[in-house]
Amino acid sequence: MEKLSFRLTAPRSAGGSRAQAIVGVVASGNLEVLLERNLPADVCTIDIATAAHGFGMVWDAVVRDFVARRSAGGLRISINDGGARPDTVALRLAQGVRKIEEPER
Amino acid sequence: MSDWGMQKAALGERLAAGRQHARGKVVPIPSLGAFLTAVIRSGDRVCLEGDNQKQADILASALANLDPQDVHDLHMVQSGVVLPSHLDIFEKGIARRLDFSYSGPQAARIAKMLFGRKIELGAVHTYLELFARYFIDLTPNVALIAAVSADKDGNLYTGPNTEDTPTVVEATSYKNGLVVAQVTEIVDKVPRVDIPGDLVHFVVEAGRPFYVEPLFTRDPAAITETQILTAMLAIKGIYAPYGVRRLNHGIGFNTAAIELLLPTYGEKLGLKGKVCTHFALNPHPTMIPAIESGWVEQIHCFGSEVGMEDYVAARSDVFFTGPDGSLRSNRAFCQTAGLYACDMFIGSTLQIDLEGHSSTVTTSRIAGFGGAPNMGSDPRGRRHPSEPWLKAGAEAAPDADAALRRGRKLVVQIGETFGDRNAPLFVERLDALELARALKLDLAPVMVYSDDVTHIVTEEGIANLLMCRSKDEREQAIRGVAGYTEIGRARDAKLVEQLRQRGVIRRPEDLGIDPLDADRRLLAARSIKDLMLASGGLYRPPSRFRNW
Amino acid sequence: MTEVAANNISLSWYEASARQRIDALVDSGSFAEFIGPELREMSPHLAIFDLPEQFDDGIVVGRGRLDGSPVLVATQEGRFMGGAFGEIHGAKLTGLLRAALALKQDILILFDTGGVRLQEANAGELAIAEIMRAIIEARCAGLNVVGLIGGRAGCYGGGSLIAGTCSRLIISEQGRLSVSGPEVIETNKGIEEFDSRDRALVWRTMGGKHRYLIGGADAFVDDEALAFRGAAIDALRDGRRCDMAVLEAEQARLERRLQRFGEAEDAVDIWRTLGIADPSDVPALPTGAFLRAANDRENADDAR
Amino acid sequence: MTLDDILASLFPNGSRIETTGAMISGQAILPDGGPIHVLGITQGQPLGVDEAIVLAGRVIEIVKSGDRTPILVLVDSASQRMSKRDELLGLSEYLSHLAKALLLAEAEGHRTVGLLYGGSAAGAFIATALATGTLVALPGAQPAVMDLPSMARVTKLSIDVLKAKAEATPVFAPGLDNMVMTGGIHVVWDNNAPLAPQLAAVLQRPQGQDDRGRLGAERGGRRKAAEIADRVVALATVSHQDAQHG
Repeated sequence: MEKLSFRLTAPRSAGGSRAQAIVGVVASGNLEVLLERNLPADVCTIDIATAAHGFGMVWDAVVRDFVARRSAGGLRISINDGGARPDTVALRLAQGVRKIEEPER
Repeated sequence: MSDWGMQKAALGERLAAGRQHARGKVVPIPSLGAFLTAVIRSGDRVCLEGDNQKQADILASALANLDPQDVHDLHMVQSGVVLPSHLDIFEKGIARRLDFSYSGPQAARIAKMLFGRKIELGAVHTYLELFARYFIDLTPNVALIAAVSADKDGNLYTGPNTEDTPTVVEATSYKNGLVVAQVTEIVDKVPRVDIPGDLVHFVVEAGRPFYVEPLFTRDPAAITETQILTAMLAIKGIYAPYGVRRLNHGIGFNTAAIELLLPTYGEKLGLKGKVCTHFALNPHPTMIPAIESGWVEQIHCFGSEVGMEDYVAARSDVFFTGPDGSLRSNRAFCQTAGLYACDMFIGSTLQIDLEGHSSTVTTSRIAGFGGAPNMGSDPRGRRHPSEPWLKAGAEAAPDADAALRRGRKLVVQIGETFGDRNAPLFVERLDALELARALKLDLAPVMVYSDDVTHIVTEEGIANLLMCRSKDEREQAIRGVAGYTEIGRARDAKLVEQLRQRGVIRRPEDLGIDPLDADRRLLAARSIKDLMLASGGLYRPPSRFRNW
Repeated sequence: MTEVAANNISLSWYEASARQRIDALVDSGSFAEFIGPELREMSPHLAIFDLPEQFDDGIVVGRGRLDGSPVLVATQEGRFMGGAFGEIHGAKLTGLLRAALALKQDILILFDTGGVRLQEANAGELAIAEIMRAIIEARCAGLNVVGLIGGRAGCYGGGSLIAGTCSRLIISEQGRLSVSGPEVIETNKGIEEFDSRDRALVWRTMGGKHRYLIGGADAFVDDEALAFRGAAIDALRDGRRCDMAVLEAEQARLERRLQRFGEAEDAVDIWRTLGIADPSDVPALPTGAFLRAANDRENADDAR
Repeated sequence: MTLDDILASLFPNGSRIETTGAMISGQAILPDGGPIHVLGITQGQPLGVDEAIVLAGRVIEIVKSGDRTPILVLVDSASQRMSKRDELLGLSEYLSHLAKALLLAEAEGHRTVGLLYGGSAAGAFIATALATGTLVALPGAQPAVMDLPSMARVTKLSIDVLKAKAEATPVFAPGLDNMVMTGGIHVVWDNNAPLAPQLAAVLQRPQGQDDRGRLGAERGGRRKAAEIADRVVALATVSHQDAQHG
């Protein structure tokens, strides 16, 4: 497994009030994303454990775009990855911030 | 006086030799080896019928079992190199030279044998191109073909999978070649005459159906959210604005997703009757929901699809069927239809370079082209206008005189930026070039040339190459939809943004599409079972696709 | 008190994730997880094999309400490691069953498993044994233990043995219930005995319809979360005992099955013996027609 | 030790135990004079529907007799029988039924002891040995979930790599030591000493609690299972109280 960590300044803080959300599952070509709202509103950290080695540059680009485009401030994001493609990663991250914005039932 | 009947005389000799092993036209299975040894001459050009679907499999294994002492140096001219026996023929030294179109499952072995000089390669053709050469310089001396049934006179019924047979027989039989057909059974009267008995010299009763690969069945259960997103982009960003009514789809999951989104997403966009009314297309099971909900007026087919026979027969308003009620397919005609009478081809590929050339060849696999380059090319001989054709032409050359301006066929490559095993779709240099160098080929096996492709669709957006005015713009347009591949990450962000302002690149948000709406619940069928139910039980999927 | 909220989420059980299933099954908003993903209790063994871990180790356990009544629920994620039982995964279910006994609450198990996780096989095997013991203890105390089967991974291996100890089983057509998987049988006995790629054969031998017809499952439902929910509510309504009388009845039932069907070569022979008019049509029948055809099926009333 | 050696050493006071095919069935006298039922499977036989129903029937008969005497289950089996017929007939129900019979016998007051003296694997192991109240083994017994070659096929790792990994953890590889370490086997008997007193000692153990998780933690083979199960129980209880009062 390869471990990667990012700590980024986030232009927009996450909406909603849920403390945490989880999307996806760990499977071949898939990943899970756990989001916890426990950081300062302008910070987003992303920790990744991935089965696919040597894609650090790609992850770097994906998570930077994600934090720049979506509302991810205040989130500690943790990822377990079964070798998902970048498009799947980007989709799960987007699904994650949408889920943590949903009202609690 | 010169003898102008040498070929006819040679055919007479073959017929006489063959009759030693036959009763009338019928060759008993146990005599098949001796028979083939008698009628095939070393050095013959032989067409062993087989494409990406049907296979004259009994004749293929009989040919592979001949003694290379008796028969050798054959020149195989055939659509498909698909069965292991097709390559055994070369391995054993029965055949030496090969001209073909498609190799699918044998792509890796064929590459190995080419590197090992076991095969002398003529060329990798498109279907239509190989068919054309049957009539010019690759006319077979012997054709070994497959049909469903024959009568005692050799009249053949090919059933829904007629495919290449009429073309092969036409070229062979009318040029003094010998035609041998394997059939499931010999009957008193065939349900319809697909091939007249006059053209068929011998018949082998196989006792079982010829092999058919269900190549066009895509299980909706395997369609991903990203593929759904690309399908939404294609429908809203290309089908709708150009009003594409006449088209061909490739066999990938992206186009299967499009087919399954028509009755849901397409309906919501109000596109019914405005797009996708006429197809050159095999009976894809994923077309069932669109057909059932009245989207499709007409479909002409290259071949059939396993399990779709009864469904097709029950939908003769849509499909071409014979007097017996079942599908009539014809690969040559359908390829021609796809080339000249369709306004769009959309399909996936394995690699696209910075100019827009695309290829399904990798350094270790030669999959061949099949029909994609026929569909995926702009026919310079086209003269009839249509709205999408004219609109595309205008985008390519806005300043030209409208009355003299050629239209353009829409040739769309669709796919995710990363494929299997995270292999990038976009590359600096096609593997096909490496292969051409290693095999000393004159031509790299390019599937769709850069000057034919008009649009590239990925999950990141649509690049409209018709609207690019320079090589540089074209490159940035491609980089602009190449996602997180190296090609994509090396884009000039400013130029890409300018292209987006001009509408050359259109992102999901530019089209009002939220990637988070790309949900499997949008699919009109999410499983093979759903397709079966949508067909009213008429579609009978092969066992391997079932989960009930 | 949480309001009783009916759940009207429509989704394919087969396609849904473990968490989607639980959301759709219990009363809306009523679920609370124990040892959730944020606690990161992951398998300590997968790293040895350089395999990715999942925060919940492929099982979600917790409490919720079903039609207003409190229940404990466990749901397996069939896509993570094939839903297989490892040390943590199994222990979460063992704990939930012991909690059921302590709290006197019914329990639902949403199976989706290939059986024991090979990378922690001994721990997984023992977890199965511990779970089966805990289920019987809960059942002897009068609790319902209901199993729901209809996920992608089916219910195989040790999972199928656990299912066999449940008081009631609900299955869909897509559900599979079997000890040895198709590939295992093929590897052991050859492709002539079992062609694992013949999916129609797999489903008619191990699938939901066959299991329902021979009495291996109590309820047959559409592949739809609402249908599973409805059947689960029904299953909790009538309690099932677990004592020697039940076991004796099960002995008689299983002996009768061997006598009636022991010589059958194929599921179709069994269906014919059951008196179904067109047995080879069974796989194609839609639910309503199938349930009518299944009128004279074997069942397990008070014998499971 | 052969089955006969084992029975002789277990029951010096005499026994009436028959082996029909691969099925063991009978009664014996304990050193204290009390009776004990003996049943089991031998000769490395796979456990299929036919075997499971016979064993379960025997257990039910014993319980119905109402004598509440101990039951000894001898196990030398393969795995479950891997065949189309067994699965067609619902093997999972038969194996579960056998396990349930043993578990219910215990609930009805019978001590159940499993003695693993040969092989056993997978579903057969769960339905027999692991369904008893106390499982013991003789040296040389070979419990397994899956053999290493099969495991190598499935994990796509070589047998050598698997063996190396097995050195580091008892959690996956087959074998008696590993099953003891993970808490599945209570004790391995000394086969150089008479077995009768060792059986008597097992029958003295307090009854009822499933302590395999605790054993696995103590022995270091399964460090997390007991703790996780206990935490779920605690959380469920607390959350139940919250729900009651909330």
